[in-house]
Amino acid sequence: MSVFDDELRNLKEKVLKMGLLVEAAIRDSIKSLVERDSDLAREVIKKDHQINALDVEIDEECIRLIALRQPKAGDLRFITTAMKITTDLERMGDLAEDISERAIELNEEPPLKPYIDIPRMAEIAQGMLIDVLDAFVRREPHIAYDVIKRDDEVDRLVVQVFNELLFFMIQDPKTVSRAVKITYIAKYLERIADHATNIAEMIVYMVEGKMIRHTKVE
Amino acid sequence: MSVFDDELRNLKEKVLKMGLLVEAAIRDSIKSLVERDSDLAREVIKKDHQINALDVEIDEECIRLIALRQPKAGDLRFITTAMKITTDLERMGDLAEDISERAIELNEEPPLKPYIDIPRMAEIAQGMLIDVLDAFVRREPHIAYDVIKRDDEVDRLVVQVFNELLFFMIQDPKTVSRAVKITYIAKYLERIADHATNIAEMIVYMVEGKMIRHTKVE
Amino acid sequence: MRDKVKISKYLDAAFAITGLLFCLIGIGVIIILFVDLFMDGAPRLTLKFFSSFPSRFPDEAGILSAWVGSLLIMFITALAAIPVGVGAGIYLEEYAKKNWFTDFIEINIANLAGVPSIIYGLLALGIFVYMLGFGESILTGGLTLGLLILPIVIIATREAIRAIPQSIREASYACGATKWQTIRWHVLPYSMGGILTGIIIGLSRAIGETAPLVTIGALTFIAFLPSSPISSDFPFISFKWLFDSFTVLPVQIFNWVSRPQKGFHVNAAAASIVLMVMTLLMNGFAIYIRYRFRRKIRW
Amino acid sequence: MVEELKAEVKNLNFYYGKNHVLKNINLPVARRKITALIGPSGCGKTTFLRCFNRMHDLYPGNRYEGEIVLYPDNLNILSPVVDPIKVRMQISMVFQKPNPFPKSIYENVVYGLKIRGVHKKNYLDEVVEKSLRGAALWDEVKDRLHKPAYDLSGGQQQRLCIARALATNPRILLFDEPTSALDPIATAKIEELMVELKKEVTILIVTHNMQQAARVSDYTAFMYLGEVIEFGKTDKIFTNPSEKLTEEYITGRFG
Amino acid sequence: MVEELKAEVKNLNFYYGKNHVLKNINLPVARRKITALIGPSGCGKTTFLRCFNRMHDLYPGNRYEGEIVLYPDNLNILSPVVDPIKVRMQISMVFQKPNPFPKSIYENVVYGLKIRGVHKKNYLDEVVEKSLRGAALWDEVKDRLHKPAYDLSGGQQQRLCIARALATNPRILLFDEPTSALDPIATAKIEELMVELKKEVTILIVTHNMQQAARVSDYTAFMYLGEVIEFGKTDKIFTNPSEKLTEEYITGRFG
Amino acid sequence: MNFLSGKSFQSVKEKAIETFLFLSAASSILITTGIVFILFYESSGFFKKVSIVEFLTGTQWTPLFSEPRFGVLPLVAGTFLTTTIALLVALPVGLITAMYLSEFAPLRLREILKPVLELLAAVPTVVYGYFALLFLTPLLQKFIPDLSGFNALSPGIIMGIMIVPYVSSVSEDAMSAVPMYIKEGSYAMGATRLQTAFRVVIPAAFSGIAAAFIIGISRALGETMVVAIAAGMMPNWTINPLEPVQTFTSYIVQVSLGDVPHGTLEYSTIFAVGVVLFFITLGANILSFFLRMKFRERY
Amino acid sequence: STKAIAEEKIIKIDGSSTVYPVTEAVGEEFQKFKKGAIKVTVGISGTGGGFKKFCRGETDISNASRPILKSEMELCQQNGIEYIELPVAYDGLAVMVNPKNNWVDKMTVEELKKIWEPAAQGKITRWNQIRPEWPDAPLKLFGAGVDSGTFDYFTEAIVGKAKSSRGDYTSSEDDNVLVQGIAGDKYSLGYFGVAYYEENKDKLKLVPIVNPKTGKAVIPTMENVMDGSYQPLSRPIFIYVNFKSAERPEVKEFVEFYLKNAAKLVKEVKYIPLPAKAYELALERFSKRKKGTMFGGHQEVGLKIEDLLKREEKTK
Ligand SMILES: Nc1ncnc2c1ncn2[C@@H]1O[C@H](COP(=O)(O)OP(=O)(O)OP(=O)(O)O)[C@@H](O)[C@H]1O
Ligand SMILES: Nc1ncnc2c1ncn2[C@@H]1O[C@H](COP(=O)(O)OP(=O)(O)OP(=O)(O)O)[C@@H](O)[C@H]1O
Ligand SMILES: [Mg+2]
Ligand SMILES: [Mg+2]
Ligand SMILES: O=P([O-])([O-])[O-]
Repeated sequence: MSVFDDELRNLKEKVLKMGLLVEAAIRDSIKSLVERDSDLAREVIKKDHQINALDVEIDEECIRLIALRQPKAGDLRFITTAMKITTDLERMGDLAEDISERAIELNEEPPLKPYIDIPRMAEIAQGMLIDVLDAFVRREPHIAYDVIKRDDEVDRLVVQVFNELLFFMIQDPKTVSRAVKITYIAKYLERIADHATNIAEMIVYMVEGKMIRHTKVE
Repeated sequence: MSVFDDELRNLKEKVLKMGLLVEAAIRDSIKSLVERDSDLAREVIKKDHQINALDVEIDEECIRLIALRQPKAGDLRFITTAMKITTDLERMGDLAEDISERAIELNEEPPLKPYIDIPRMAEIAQGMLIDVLDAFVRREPHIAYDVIKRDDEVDRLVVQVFNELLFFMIQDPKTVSRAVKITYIAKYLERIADHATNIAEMIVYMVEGKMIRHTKVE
Repeated sequence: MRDKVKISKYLDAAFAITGLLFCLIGIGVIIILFVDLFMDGAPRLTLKFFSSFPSRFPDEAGILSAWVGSLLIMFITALAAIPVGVGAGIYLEEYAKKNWFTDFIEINIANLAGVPSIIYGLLALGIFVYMLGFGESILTGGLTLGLLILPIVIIATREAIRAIPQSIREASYACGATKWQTIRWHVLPYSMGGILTGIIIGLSRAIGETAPLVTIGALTFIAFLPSSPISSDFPFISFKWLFDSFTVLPVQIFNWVSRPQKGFHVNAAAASIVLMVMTLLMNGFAIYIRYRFRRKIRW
Repeated sequence: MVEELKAEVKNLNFYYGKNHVLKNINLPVARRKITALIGPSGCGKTTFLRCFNRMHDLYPGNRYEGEIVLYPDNLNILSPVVDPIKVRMQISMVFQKPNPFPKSIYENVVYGLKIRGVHKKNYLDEVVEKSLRGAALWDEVKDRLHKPAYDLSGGQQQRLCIARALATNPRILLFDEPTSALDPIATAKIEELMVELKKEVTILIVTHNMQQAARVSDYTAFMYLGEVIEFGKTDKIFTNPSEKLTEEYITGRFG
Repeated sequence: MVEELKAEVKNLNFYYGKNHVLKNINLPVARRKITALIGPSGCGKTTFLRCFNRMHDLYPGNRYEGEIVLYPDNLNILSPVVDPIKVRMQISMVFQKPNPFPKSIYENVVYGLKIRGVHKKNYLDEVVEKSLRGAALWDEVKDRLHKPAYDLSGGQQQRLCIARALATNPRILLFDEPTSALDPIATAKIEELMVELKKEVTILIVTHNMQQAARVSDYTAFMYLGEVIEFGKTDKIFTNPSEKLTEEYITGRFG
Repeated sequence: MNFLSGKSFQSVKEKAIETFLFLSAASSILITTGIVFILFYESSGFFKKVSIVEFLTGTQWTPLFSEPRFGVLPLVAGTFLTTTIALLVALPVGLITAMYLSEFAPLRLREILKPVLELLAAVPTVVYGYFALLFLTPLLQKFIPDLSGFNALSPGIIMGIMIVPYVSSVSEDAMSAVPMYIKEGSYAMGATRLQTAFRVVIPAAFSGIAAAFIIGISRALGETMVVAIAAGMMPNWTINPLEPVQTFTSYIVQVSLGDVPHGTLEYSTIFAVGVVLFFITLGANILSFFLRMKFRERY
Repeated sequence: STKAIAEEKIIKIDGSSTVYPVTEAVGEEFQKFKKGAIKVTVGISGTGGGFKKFCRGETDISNASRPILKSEMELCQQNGIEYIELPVAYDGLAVMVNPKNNWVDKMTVEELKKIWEPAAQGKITRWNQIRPEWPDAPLKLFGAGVDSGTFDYFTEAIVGKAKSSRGDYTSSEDDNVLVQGIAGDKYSLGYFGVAYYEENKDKLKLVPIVNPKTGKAVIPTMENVMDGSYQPLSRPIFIYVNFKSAERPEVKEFVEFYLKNAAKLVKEVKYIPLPAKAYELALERFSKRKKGTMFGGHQEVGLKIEDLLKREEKTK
């Protein structure tokens, strides 16, 4: 087992750790929203710096490895993927933070209606994240492809949530402030799923060496 | 002038080109909103694939350069920065697309009110993007620092727009659908500014070798 | 362990002194030899000594026929040994395939280099003098010594050629050169220093040889010079001198030294000095050439 | 690949006596491109390269099977009726260690012509300037063309060898680890030069240095145990090779 | 840096006769770390390295000024009262080309002890096994310890030289371009080995190969024209050097 | 350019040159054949009359006496004695000198010492002969009163000194050829120069040194004039170096110079002796060839 | 170049080293006399070697320190070579000891025989074995090379049989070497040509030899040799002239010059000339082209000049 292999494993573990932190953040933020637990939300916000720190750390490590080890082929794809994944993960962490902020705001007002679609979306997005981490660890492109497919469901749900809330708002202007915030959360979740999709696409690249990003477009 | 230098210049030009495409997309999307020109908006959406294509192209080029040229020190920071910048730029392009989509939707309904803050925000965000591209090209960290500072102004404007629209919506539920869309646009512009800030932070790293990302947090 | 290191260091120093001493012994022998000869022979080293023929009067005797003979013999020796020796060296290094036959030639040449010179004398007596009927002539003498130094020339040539990196040859071939072009443009010119050195070392050995010439009958009173190679008649070049009898310096020395009269012994010392100086000059020249070529050609 | 081909290796086998060193090699050589041969020590890179100028003919017991077809002539240069000397005039070689002849710079460059019996001073002068310019050496040596080649630095010597190879106006240039004896700065110069040269000639390079193959070549062939395991565009090979063996080798997980 | 120091170079100047080659060098050498010396050809890397075991004492006309202090002894190894032979027992060297003695593997390893008068068979056997294991060569050669060292491959020979250097239990190991004569696979083995070795000894390595310095070393010193231009942690030097010259050199924009 | 070309003028020329070179190389075989032929042909008469057993085992060598005895052993003894003495001088002195020059001497000194020592080989052997007889023997007699005026010791020593340069020069070449990086390997281990020389350089240069020794042996075996002059020409079945002896070579010159009618049995003895000498040197050289094969330098 | 060959007049002489100095002196004078018009070469290959060449017709004149032997005569006959035998000088063999030797006053032939006969080998090794009153010291022997005419003659004269000698003594073809040997050892004894004594009087001491006929101990002075009182250790030396060559005017002139000037030149090179009469007779013999040898193909000892002359006269 060479030093480089050690370092690569290390890097992988860091990415995984970051992913799990993000996953926890998303979970907790949604929980804080559903269970109206602002303390938990604040906890999430407070913990975001861990994710940020890992982001910087992983980036630096990647650059260090590129500089010192001249990775090629699979190794190189792994490292660049790690470097790009962290951007997405970090953003997902930020979005969890955003959800938490909205949750705190919403918790100060009376509940608009029980959250149904939002936890559902969150569940899907979380599942996508978990699977994508799994795909990353196991270098398994099929899981990644599967994740990409699930993004559509989230997009569908966002539209559904948006329409529902629009209905609320039009009916009762008092709900506007809250409803808008909830649409934001839906949007955040959609973004989280998008990021998971991005990661999945990058994992496909990492494993198979082909870029499938934006191929749907066009 | 070595081949590698050529390649680096090439890469830089591609990033710049991508940046300018994004800048144009933002400009046009806002213009389509303000001038209620849906054709222009559709044009923006149609052109996004160019940005996406450049994103993939730049990424591949960066990986190619890392694999083939073993960049170190400044060169390496440049290439990794380019690789990360594209993620932000691509996202900015997507956001311009989103703005255009919203613009098309809004253009189908009567105008809510003349846009004042939105173009203002757009102007700032665009300026940040242009400056950040300038900083990138001229490897000038001061400009980047300056860009980072301007992000606060955008954040301030978002809150302002949001509050204003909230007021509209509460007053007149018929406006909700439109107002929500406009808050989205504000959010999009905020994100654009955020991405410009990200880019600025990365340029600081690229030039000075120090990571200032997330340093405000904590 | 400290002591061991110390002992090693002392041994080291002791050896350095021993080594130097041994070198000095060798040099001492040369100096003694030279001084000894010089004290005996110096007074005879006059111009007349070089321009006189042998005589029964030591004072009148000179080495004219001997040094002319030596030079002519060397000329023939060189003429005989150089093309054949260099050619053989080239063949063995550049052409010969590695098989039992070339191995055999190789052992054979190494062996010839070690064959005592007197046996060459016996060979020459049988072949040149009797079988080929060259008589006790300059030609015979030259060819005999030519055979004697042939292995030296071959070995020197091979060593010199071997020192040329294969990369140089490949460079030449890669330019499209033929084998002979490669040899002619590269192998020969670059090994010339070594080859010349070998030739000169060989000649300087030959010029001091006594035994083989004695066996073919060189110990001769000659009070005249060989006939001139240039004649007044067509074709203006005469090879008659090849078949003239000869004497050479070492033989003359050997002769004088065995004479009863003191005066001849002085002559012998003087002639020895001449011979030594000649060989020293040749060796010096060889060293110079080696130095020149070493400086000129680097890989 | 749809590049124009300069040569094509077809079912090449090579034997050192009984030692079967190259095994059924097939390889296209694109015109005016650099094709790199990489692979672990002893895999047959040098052996393969030296088939191209029939260098193996110099030593007994070596045997070729198969063809190397040169385009556009459509000539199999391994055919026994082809004169290896003529092949070498068209396919020049640059070696691992700079091996200028211990002659003047000028003499080194004109050697290939002189042995062909070209002696016209004007013409030779022209060729010398052209070749030295081609090898990016002219400015450094133009004032001392008649000085010994050995006074040049290692890197300059290697460029001189390139100039010598260029002088006969070859169609293909073979490089066998041309920079392994040079320091990084000289190496960089030679690499730049190779990229420059491919505008005119087709280049084949053997290198131990994967980075070098990565830096200079357009196509890369990975050899192992006398076989070409993978051949493709260089960036493909270095970012995303198809074969596991190739990947292991270029990521240093080999052996 | 707050590492424990094994040695410290203080104001070192070195002269080959009148040629002032090392200029006022100051450098800390961290204990049980690998310190790499990089720099363009002729900058004085080898010269510097060879100061550490007083190799320059072998040739006349060489002159040191300044100190190399060895810790924890606090001994200036350049001091004229210090016996170079003792220094060399403590500071072993591995050279560019594998240079085993033309003897058996066993004899090679025990050489350093034998010249010190150690002859006890049991002890020597022990040292041979320990050193060869340390050099990751034991398994490959344990059945042929008494075979000539020259039957080993280049990479094995170099490891044998490392074993030989280890046999005297040195505190510092000096490597002068130890892999420049080896192929990439053998190189990788040696590099792994160095990383393994630093658990026990302090290592200084001169290398032309920046990648190698990057791969193995903890600290890197960049030398230029006989001076240390920059010294620091290796990752710092390779991702973000402070000096322009260093950056130019490592990005290949030099000369 | 036409790739397909048949036999051209070029290749005919190449072939012709190769043939010439081959003939040159084969000439060595011709010479050996000549030597063997002459020796056997001329000694065949001898061996018809004298049994080989007597020849090889007899301890009396008086072929020219009225009651001739043809036991070659006294000549073997004489040759063995002088050669051994010469080698006892030349090998250690040569080796130590070579070690000193290659490992100890400063570069400058070596550049001077080596060619000066090589001059020892350039002195005509006749001169050495008289040097041994007239200088060394009387000198030695001061320390060894028992020493005869002619003896094996004095010419042995002188021959030894004479062949020192052959031994030292070739050994030194072999030692210098040991690459510096191997020597540095030893120094870097803390070895002294002496330890390095003995433990590393000599083993590495072994085949070269062996070759040098064989050259020395051949020279000593084949040297003629020194022993002819100073050893006494007395076939003596002894191993006492203080007594006069006769060697193969000195016997051959003695007869060549002497009064023996050609074609007689007595005369053919020199060829019989020549055969023995030839085979001894041949043996030494074959030995050296295989030594070299076995210990080919590898570093 | 045919002209050159026609002009070329070379007389080739080879053979004995003993006779060499005499012939060399004659050759030198003759060339001077002829102002270089005729060239003379003199080689040394020993009497036997000389005859070998002579009988193959390679030389015009052969130097010989002994008469031609049977085998050589046959060889000449086979090749159709006829010759004229001409005595040219006397060579005295001197017995010598070290100057520090103060005990030897004289020696008899018997004493010498006791020392030199083959039976003495390994037995007679001390001086007092010869005469008891002589010191009990090792006897170191030196003698002419066993391959020389000197050796043949000495053994014949002393031991009684040519080439019959003990072998354990130091011999050398080069008499200077013997001089060194005797000069370097107090207990030495040796024999060689008188000329070497003449040049090394300070290093050597002559031993008077008792003439077996007269009983008088004599030393080899020129007078004693010439008048025949130094016996048996003096012998004549010869040149043999090829009969056909003698037809050539230059050879004829040379031989005549030789015999006419021999008396003077022989003395110059420290040999002992024949009486004037002998030279006249020899000249006569030459002018008559008297073929063949005066000896029967074997060595004879104790030949006095008178005897020789008588024989010469008989053959008239
Ligand atoms: N002259 C020869 N005779 C027999 N076998 C040879 C000869 N030259 C090389 N080989 C063998 O052929 C194989 C290929 O050698 P080649 O030199 O082509 O390898 P390479 O890939 O160039 O290696 P490297 O990278 O070490 O230069 C090796 O196994 C080698 O041992
Ligand atoms: N023995 C010497 N005498 C004089 N100058 C020398 C000697 N050895 C080296 N130099 C000079 O000292 C300088 C430093 O040489 P050194 O060998 O230390 O360089 P280096 O950095 O190891 O180079 P490289 O990377 O080529 O091995 C060079 O300019 C060189 O020319
Ligand atoms: Mg190779
Ligand atoms: Mg160096
Ligand atoms: O040379 P000689 O025949 O007179 O002994």
